[in-house]
Amino acid sequence: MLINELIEIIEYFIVMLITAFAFAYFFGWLERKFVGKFQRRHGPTYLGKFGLLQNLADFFKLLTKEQVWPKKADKLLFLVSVFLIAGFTLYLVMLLPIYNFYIINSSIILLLIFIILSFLPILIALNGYSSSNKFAMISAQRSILLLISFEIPLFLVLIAIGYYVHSYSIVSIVNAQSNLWFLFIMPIGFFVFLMALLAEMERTPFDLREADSELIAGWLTDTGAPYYMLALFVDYIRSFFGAAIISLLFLGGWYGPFGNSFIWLFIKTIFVALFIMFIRAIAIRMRIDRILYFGWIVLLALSIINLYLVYLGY
Amino acid sequence: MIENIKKIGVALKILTNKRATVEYPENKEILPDNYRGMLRLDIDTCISCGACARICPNSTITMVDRDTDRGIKKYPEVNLERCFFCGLCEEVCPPKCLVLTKSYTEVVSFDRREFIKEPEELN
Amino acid sequence: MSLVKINIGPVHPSTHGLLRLVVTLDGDTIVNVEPHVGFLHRGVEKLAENRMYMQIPPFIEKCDYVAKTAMDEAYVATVEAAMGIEPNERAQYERVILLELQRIASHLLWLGAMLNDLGHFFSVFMWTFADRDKVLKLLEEATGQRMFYVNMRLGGLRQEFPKDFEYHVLDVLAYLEKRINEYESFIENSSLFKERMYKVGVLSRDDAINLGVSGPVLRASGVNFDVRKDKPYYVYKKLNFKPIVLYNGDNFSRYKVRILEIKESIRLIREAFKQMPDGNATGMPIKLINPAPKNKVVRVSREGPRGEIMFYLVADEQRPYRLAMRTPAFINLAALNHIAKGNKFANLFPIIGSLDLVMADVDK
Amino acid sequence: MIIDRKDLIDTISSFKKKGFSYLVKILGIDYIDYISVLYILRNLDSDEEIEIEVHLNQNDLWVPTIINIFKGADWYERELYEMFGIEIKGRKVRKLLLEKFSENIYPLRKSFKWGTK
Repeated sequence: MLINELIEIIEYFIVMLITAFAFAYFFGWLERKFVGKFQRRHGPTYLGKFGLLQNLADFFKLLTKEQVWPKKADKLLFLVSVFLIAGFTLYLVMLLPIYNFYIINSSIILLLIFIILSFLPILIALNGYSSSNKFAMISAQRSILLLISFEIPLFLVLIAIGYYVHSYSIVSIVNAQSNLWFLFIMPIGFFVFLMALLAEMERTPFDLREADSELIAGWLTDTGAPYYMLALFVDYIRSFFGAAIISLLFLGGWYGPFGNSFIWLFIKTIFVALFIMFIRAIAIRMRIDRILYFGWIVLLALSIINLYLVYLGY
Repeated sequence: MIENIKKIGVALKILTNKRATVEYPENKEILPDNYRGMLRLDIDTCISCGACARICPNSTITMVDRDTDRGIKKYPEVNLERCFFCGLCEEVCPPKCLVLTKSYTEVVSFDRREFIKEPEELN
Repeated sequence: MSLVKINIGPVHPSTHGLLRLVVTLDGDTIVNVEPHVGFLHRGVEKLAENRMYMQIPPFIEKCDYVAKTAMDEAYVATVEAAMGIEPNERAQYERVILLELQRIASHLLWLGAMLNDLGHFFSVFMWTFADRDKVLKLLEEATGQRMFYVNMRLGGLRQEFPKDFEYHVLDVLAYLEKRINEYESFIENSSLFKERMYKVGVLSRDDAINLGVSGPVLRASGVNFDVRKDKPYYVYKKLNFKPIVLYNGDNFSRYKVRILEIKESIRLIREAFKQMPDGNATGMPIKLINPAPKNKVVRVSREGPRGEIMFYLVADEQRPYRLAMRTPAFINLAALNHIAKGNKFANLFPIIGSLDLVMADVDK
Repeated sequence: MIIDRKDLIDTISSFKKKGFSYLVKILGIDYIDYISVLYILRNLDSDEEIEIEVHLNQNDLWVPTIINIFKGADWYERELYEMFGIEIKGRKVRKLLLEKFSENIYPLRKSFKWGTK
């Protein structure tokens, strides 16, 4: 009995791994092409049919580069934090259910996900701190600031969802959305959740950690090429995870007009990813003190109002 | 917040513009006819007066002597590494035999000596 | 809090060219910004003492590789003043057209780079570059070279405008006018942009005068000074040119002055094409021996896109004895420390962007 | 107008009171037997310009600073010091472009020879 459960877990593990990697790869490619089209240029067209192999070429190019350790860098802390970040992100992706294909369906799965998700910025800060580069230091401080100012509204929205569905298991949340998506039930909650996740995934207008026009590459300034590739890949996987969570919690996961199957989940995830890229092509980076104001006052107030509305049986 | 929505509206409209970049190796831009590109020397009409060598701001043209049937004559030799195609030599040349053509044949090579174009090569 | 000294090195994504800033930070607020320059110093003033008059324009143009025609025209006007040559009516109109086209191209490049500093991930940068490319094609058509034109001759231009140059210019201008309105509504309709631009990097009126900044930076602080109006040259009086002046001297008004200047330039070019008489605008071709200069000391100042360009020429027989240049970005960068003091660290880059620095201008 | 360097400061401040509130340029010219330093001021309202010239003989080259009259003079004076070696009395002046390994190299002086073609 234990063995077939184990097999089922491994089977799920492989399927989710492939979807995560495939999505991260295409997310990178689609972002270059979409933002390219938006900026009236072609995007990669040289390798592969529509530049599809461009990411692969970058992948190998970065792998072949030499890893240089800065003198003052704390090597052990850096290695530990890089692989922890990668491990946690992949672990998060594993917890996502797809239609009737999931590992755990306990009633507190959502809390587990977001507790881990709130642990990542601390790891990123450690990573930045360990490379002892001035820009990485500032980026580490900002990562903690981002964490503090966006966690509370995020969790308040989760409490609102949990209260509405009386359970935190994603499957039951999605089932509750069979007739009406949570997007329409709590639009304010959706806005707060989207903003908080944008900050979590380091997307403009909140990409303070990797603000390329100020801090060169933020916490990645001194990382060598292979680890930079790993960090970039993990970044794309986190974007996939963010898009998937948004489509699961607010856009009624696998419920669609005709039959409800996991294809609907992917369509919604891709649509949310396109929306994130669109914001990245338009918006300007907010200043750190404006983000604190936005996080602490605007989002916090909105999430409390949202919670209150849900409590009133809106 | 209203202005941000208006901004997204404008952004969507901009999305419909056609691409402005050209895939260079396949199709190239069309150049105007008075484009100042590679130099071209018409050896026979050159009276080797050296005006181009003296006018060149970067002194990239040096007079090199070649033996022709009428004895040794000096001809201009251009060092394309230093030339920035300002066209002063073209204007000052009395018989108008040194001309800047429209072809910007990619002046690329792995060997710096190939940049120094002999008078015969300037065609 | 201990002061942190950050070295924003010569190669940094948002410095415009080779500029090294040593910023001392107290937490997140800037205490002192000390620019280190000299990476693009080619000693043009010493070089000029060793070249004949008409050999110098290619070097002068490289002193401001964004507004090439402005520098080239200012230098040739100085030599003309020294030799007592006056360009004919049509040549004056054609020079004004080329100058205003160059101003539009320079402001478009600034707009893209400025938005890029705000963290715009190259969107507006690509658009303005595509539009600037259209203007560069026009200049390429008129002068024959894409970047460094060397197009001014004593008393006129190198060659007459090609046949239907006017129609090409007019429909590019129509296209640009539509795009500028599009950009304006796209950029200004965002609360993020207003947050980062309003009341940031404020330069008061008498500070601006005391620091000696010039151009859009000066006019954004309420000083009504523009060489094209105060010391009118060529046909700017006939085109009834009115300078654009805004009054609160922060980042946003520096941005707005340049956007309005693009529109003003478009109007000027259309007006110039209407009033342009017929005739031949080609100047004196290049010769090894130029006419001897009449008056020894000449000082000519022009209005470049970045500010006032001034040439001080002590003329010798065939070579300038001393050529002194006042390039606008040199002083605008000197004012950076005064403007950026007390701001947040994240504000430093929009302020640098709003000053429209070109490093070759600074280092001469 | 040519004045002596001793009363440079009060002429400039008197002109500033008269309305010449904009410093256009400070430049130096090496006339072999003396170096002349020019201060160009401009009156923004009436658009007049005035050139104040100071002659310094070659062996004692120093000029009083006008940094407290015109803040904009800071970089001009540093450039003057670097290019001509003219001491700026009254403030600590550092070279603008090349600080190290360029002692007593003053490029804009006529005595500075370089590889002339």
